[in-house]
Amino acid sequence: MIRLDGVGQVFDGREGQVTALEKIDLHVRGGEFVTLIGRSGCGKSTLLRLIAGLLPPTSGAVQVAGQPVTGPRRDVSFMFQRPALLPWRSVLSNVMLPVEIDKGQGDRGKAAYRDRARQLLELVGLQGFERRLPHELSGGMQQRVSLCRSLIRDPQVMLMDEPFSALDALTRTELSEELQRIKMELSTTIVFVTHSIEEAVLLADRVVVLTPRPGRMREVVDIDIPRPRSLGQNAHLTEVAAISGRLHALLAEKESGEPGVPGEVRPVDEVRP
Amino acid sequence: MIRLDGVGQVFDGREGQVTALEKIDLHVRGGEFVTLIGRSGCGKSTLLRLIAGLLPPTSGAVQVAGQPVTGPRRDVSFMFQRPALLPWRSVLSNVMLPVEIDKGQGDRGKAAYRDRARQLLELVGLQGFERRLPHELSGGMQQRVSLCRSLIRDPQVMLMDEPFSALDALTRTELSEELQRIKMELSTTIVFVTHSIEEAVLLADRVVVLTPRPGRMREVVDIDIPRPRSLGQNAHLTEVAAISGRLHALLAEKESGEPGVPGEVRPVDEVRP
Amino acid sequence: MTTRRRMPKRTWLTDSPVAAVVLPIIGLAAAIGLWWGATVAFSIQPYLLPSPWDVVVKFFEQPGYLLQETGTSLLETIEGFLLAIVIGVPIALVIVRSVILERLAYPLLLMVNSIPKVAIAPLLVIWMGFGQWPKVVMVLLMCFFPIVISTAQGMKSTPTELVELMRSLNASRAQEFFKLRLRYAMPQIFTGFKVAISLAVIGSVISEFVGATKGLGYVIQQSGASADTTLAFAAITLLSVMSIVLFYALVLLEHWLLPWAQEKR
Amino acid sequence: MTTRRRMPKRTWLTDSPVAAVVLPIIGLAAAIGLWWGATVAFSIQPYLLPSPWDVVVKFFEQPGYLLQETGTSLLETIEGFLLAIVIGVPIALVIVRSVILERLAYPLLLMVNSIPKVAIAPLLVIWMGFGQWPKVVMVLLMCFFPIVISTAQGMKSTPTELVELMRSLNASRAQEFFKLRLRYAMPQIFTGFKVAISLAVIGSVISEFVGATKGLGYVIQQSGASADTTLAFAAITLLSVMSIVLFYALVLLEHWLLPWAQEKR
Amino acid sequence: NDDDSGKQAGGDGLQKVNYLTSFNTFGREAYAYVALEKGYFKDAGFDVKITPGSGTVDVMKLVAGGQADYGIGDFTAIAITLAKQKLPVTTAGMIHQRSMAAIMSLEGLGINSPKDLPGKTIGDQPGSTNTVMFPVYAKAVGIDPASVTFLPSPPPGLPALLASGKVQGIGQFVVGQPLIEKADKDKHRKAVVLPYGKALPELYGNAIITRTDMAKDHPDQVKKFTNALLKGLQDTYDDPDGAAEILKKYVPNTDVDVAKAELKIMKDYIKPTGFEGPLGDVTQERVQKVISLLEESNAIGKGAVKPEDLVTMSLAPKS
Ligand SMILES: Nc1ncnc2c1ncn2[C@@H]1O[C@H](COP(=O)(O)OP(=O)(O)OP(=O)(O)O)[C@@H](O)[C@H]1O
Ligand SMILES: Nc1ncnc2c1ncn2[C@@H]1O[C@H](COP(=O)(O)OP(=O)(O)OP(=O)(O)O)[C@@H](O)[C@H]1O
Ligand SMILES: [Mg+2]
Ligand SMILES: [Mg+2]
Repeated sequence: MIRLDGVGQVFDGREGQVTALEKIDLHVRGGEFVTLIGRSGCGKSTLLRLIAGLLPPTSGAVQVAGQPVTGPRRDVSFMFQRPALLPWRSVLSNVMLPVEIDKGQGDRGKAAYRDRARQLLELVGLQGFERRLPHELSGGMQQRVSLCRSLIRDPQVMLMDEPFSALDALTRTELSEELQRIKMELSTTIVFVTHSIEEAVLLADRVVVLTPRPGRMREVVDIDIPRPRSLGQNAHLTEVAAISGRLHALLAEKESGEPGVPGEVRPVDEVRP
Repeated sequence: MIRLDGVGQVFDGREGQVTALEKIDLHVRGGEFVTLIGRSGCGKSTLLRLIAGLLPPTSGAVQVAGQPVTGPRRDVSFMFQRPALLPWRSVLSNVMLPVEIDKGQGDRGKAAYRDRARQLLELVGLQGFERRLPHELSGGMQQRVSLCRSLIRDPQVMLMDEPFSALDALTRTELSEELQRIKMELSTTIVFVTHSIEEAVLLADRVVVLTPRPGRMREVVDIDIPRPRSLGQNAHLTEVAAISGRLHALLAEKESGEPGVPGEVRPVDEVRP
Repeated sequence: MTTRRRMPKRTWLTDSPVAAVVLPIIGLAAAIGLWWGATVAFSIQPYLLPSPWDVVVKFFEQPGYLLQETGTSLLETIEGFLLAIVIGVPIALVIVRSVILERLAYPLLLMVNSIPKVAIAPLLVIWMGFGQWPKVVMVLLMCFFPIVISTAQGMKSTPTELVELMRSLNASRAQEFFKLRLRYAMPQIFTGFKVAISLAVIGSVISEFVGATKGLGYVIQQSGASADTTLAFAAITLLSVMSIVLFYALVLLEHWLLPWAQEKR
Repeated sequence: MTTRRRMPKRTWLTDSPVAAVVLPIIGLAAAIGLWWGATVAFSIQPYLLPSPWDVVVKFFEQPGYLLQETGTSLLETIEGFLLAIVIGVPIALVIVRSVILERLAYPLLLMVNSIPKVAIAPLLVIWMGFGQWPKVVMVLLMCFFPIVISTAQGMKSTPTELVELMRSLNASRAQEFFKLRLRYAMPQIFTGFKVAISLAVIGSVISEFVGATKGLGYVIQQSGASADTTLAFAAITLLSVMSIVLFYALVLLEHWLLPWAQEKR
Repeated sequence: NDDDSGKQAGGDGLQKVNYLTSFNTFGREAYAYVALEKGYFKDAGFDVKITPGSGTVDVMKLVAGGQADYGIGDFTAIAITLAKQKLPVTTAGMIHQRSMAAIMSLEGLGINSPKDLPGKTIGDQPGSTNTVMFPVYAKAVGIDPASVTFLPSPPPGLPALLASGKVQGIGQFVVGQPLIEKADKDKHRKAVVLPYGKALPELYGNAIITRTDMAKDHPDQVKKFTNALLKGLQDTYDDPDGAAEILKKYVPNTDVDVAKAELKIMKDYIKPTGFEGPLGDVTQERVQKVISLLEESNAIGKGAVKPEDLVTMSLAPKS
């Protein structure tokens, strides 16, 4: 579904060039769930923007559904790292924005979409907030609105940039379950950026680890745990722990390739009851 | 150091009033590290803004250092949920902003502060980015700049709203250790909002759990694990696990107080595996 | 340790809708007081600057006539202003859409804008006759530029993140403009309107200096014929009132259309 | 499935600094061509609208004289414009700082702004004599309003999150204004400047209609009386050039001062 | 629309005609309104719309451009303009047999006779007849033209400039006297008038302008119109007070007293003492004399115009 061949991205900054990405070769199959992890600033968001057709790569080629990417496509949805809500639109009409823009091409009527929007808002716990304006919402609430917006059109491909970063543990769990359900029902192809290794493992068919400056692909880890997965209460606790450990090690590794020594300082985030 | 008595906050929205906080009684001692946890939208950010003097409470009284809060104070620093960087300032001069504003009152010379700023930027892994503009940074990098800015003046009281939400696990660990070090060296009073229960437990002397709509204090949990703490490799693994479990349960509980019955039809917002 | 009172002060004067009407009126009264004071203090002669009282008396000598002339000017002003919007906003769209077109078009716009309108008023009459048209066109010429430039500037300053959002939704250029940029630019567009409306009023006056038989500009011109400075000032006062009323009409409209863009201080 | 080419197109025409100079010149040339074409196509007689060629010939009959007059007008324009900034920006600060003062002051500003300047030009001369002052004041009156209103609007639209940041740092009001709001408003202030500069030029012309013995306004006034339409157009052309040059000077200044606010399309 | 505006017929069979006053609606323009009020235009078959003009040159351009069919302008200014630009306009008759141009001052400002002028500052619209003819006038009264400073200002500001003493004199038509005195209503100073016509009796005052092609193709119409207008002028001459009242009827803001005074002063310029010809008269010799005077003062180049460029003699009213 998504294919990157030797993709690189160099930014021209005021203070000289930054190589954000280098030699990225990645093939994401249709219906696959790939998570991207890597240190902050290693180029994850940039990679998503390349796939979305928001940025032309400075080298290499990007293909989606067999076609070279020359601009955004209507079957690809992008959830940005920041909520990016239109300040003059209510919550509901922010969620409806993709439908409005795509009018005429939608397969259902507008009313059906409106019902779907309400349903999504309820799912993320925002019932009763439909008519509020974005500035009346908390940070996490805004992120949830943005999530609903990216789900409204049941896209073929979803690119999600840290979609759950501002959410509490409970909401996060619920929403990742919902996301898995969507993926399985509609066989959506998903590329998902996260800083939580658990989340990466819980959700992914494959985890891609990027190294920073310049962003290169360190390793691709397959996750073979059967779905639906629900961390902390399934039978694969040890497998998950093993993979998590390995990912940690990969992230902590120096770029040269020697592994970080386990037992060393480890991320807070990673130990869960 | 910080004292809230019967504090409540009601917002006048377009669609009627929202009670964001109700009957908050909290006393934070000098040098104490308090973490605030709660579902998204329960009023954590609002609570910090009340303490910072950015918002007058609609009821109750807020005191800092024995004085009623009537506006922002120079000995209190606030790190916002969003990076809030000035787009025309380089990374370094964004970090130096508090020093510039406080000129004449600083205890060290400007050059000393500049060294300190560089040191902080290096600490958060932003060496070499001093002269870039905010829009040339990734989301996590911006958050780190904002963190440096809140640390530059060695404030007496630090209010931090999800400071590590956009950071990867490794950076997060490093920075939480640095934060503990600062707290212990300068006996800074810290109120810290997070969605990561581990982070809350690792860092806090006390964890305050808020319930949503209206935001009330559900419970205050003391954490008696000796410092420095570094999760995953200290002797208190079981204690941490126990406390984390308890906090999870508290978050999942219904407002009435009875623990959530699993399996029942419950608002999405409330259920947790 | 400094602690300053800095929470938003909200009082009757800042919040009440009555104050929102009463305060400007007080301001206006103070301004008129100043004017009066000046005429008295410096004993300025009425042929230079008549006192407000003289002007009021003059107005009530023939209120119907003056109001009718005001109506004429008002109509021209509004027609020209609307025309300026209808022409200016699309020009701004084009300018924002293409750097190349922008660079080609700006010098032309600047040229048209920088011509002293008083100097070309007779030309307009020669080309368009004595009817409404030269007046409306003059108003248009006077006020289209602030509209173009603030619309363009406002649309250009739309945050990248929102533009990328629209693009990621595969929005057409038209949608990007109408659903995002134009909406986002609205506060700045209104700034342009507010500057333009005063210019529009002045445009109508200038146009009435040449080849007109009605309108406040004609009255001013005419008052010269009878050395009636007071009449001229009565007309000027009516013009001011017209300007102020139109300005506040725009403020109200903005308030009503853009509740999300209320000011933060 | 639609896939439209929508990545930023970058070509020589959009990126090269040469194109940034060449394109406006082409635009200008096209405009002049249009003017020429019109005079030829409709065989417009030179007493109505002389052809560009006539104007150029006229200019070279006495280039020294015309350039000297241009210099006079330019000086007045720049002095008045700077004065308008010096006066307008603080007024905007006051307006943004206090709702109450804003409400009191706006009607006064509007009143001053809405007075047709042509009508009060003689008054200024009577009050201030025949020197530079009435000219500078006229320029000031002409152009302060766009500066005030766009500065105020720009400062008011500073994002709440940044204002809260400054407050949380316990910044004084002055610091909030100078370190944040004024900086944030800069792009909008420049929009105001760009509108104001053309008005300033026109202000200098109008002021030179009365009691002046030099300046392009005087040349126009004089040529009008002797039906020397071509000379008038030579002066008007020089005014346009002056306006355009001043406008692009502002654009350059903005580019240089505000690299962080480069436009996004 | 080139030339058929004169042929356009209204619903009542009248031809629609646009007429421009020379400047504004001063009392001195009353005769057109008299002709309108008394139906002289209608009798001649015209439906006339009177629009205030904004100066001789503007009037000439509007007539040349076809927006107006007839207009009034100062003959000297017409001559100078036509010498510079070949506008397709011509003169069909005179309103004033003597130039009304003058320097006007107020008593106490130090100007009582032409001899006082040297060293003084005079406010005037640049290029007006008063300014342009000043060297000729100065020569006629025996002073050095260079000793007087002219300060430009548009006409509406002139009375205030004079009253405030910023200038000691202004260029003004003699009929402006009541207006100047009225503008000085606080100090009640008398106006001092130095008419050019005294020293230069050859100069005409205002003239009736029309388009050249109209004069050529429809001379009868032009004559009819001129006669109707001159009838109004005759009535105005006979009854200045009544004319002022009629003006007031059409232009409500008219100061009737000023208008009456203006019109009384104007009588002497419509028919100066000793003038024998018919109303509106114009003669080849006088036109030639005007041209030579202008050439003498360098206001126009030698041989730049001939009398026939300025006036269509065949249209001139005959007694
Ligand atoms: N300006 C405002 N106007 C109206 N309602 C507001 C405003 N600011 C906050 N609220 C409401 O107050 C409640 C608490 O908001 P707050 O930002 O404090 O939540 P939070 O706990 O920080 O959430 P999150 O974890 O998502 O950041 C929310 O329901 C929000 O809708
Ligand atoms: N517009 C730009 N101009 C210059 N440099 C840029 C620009 N955008 C991104 N970069 C640089 O590219 C690199 C990768 O940025 P990117 O946003 O892709 O990181 P990320 O992996 O998403 O980080 P985070 O986890 O913090 O969001 C960073 O070093 C950043 O400084
Ligand atoms: Mg990112
Ligand atoms: Mg929050």
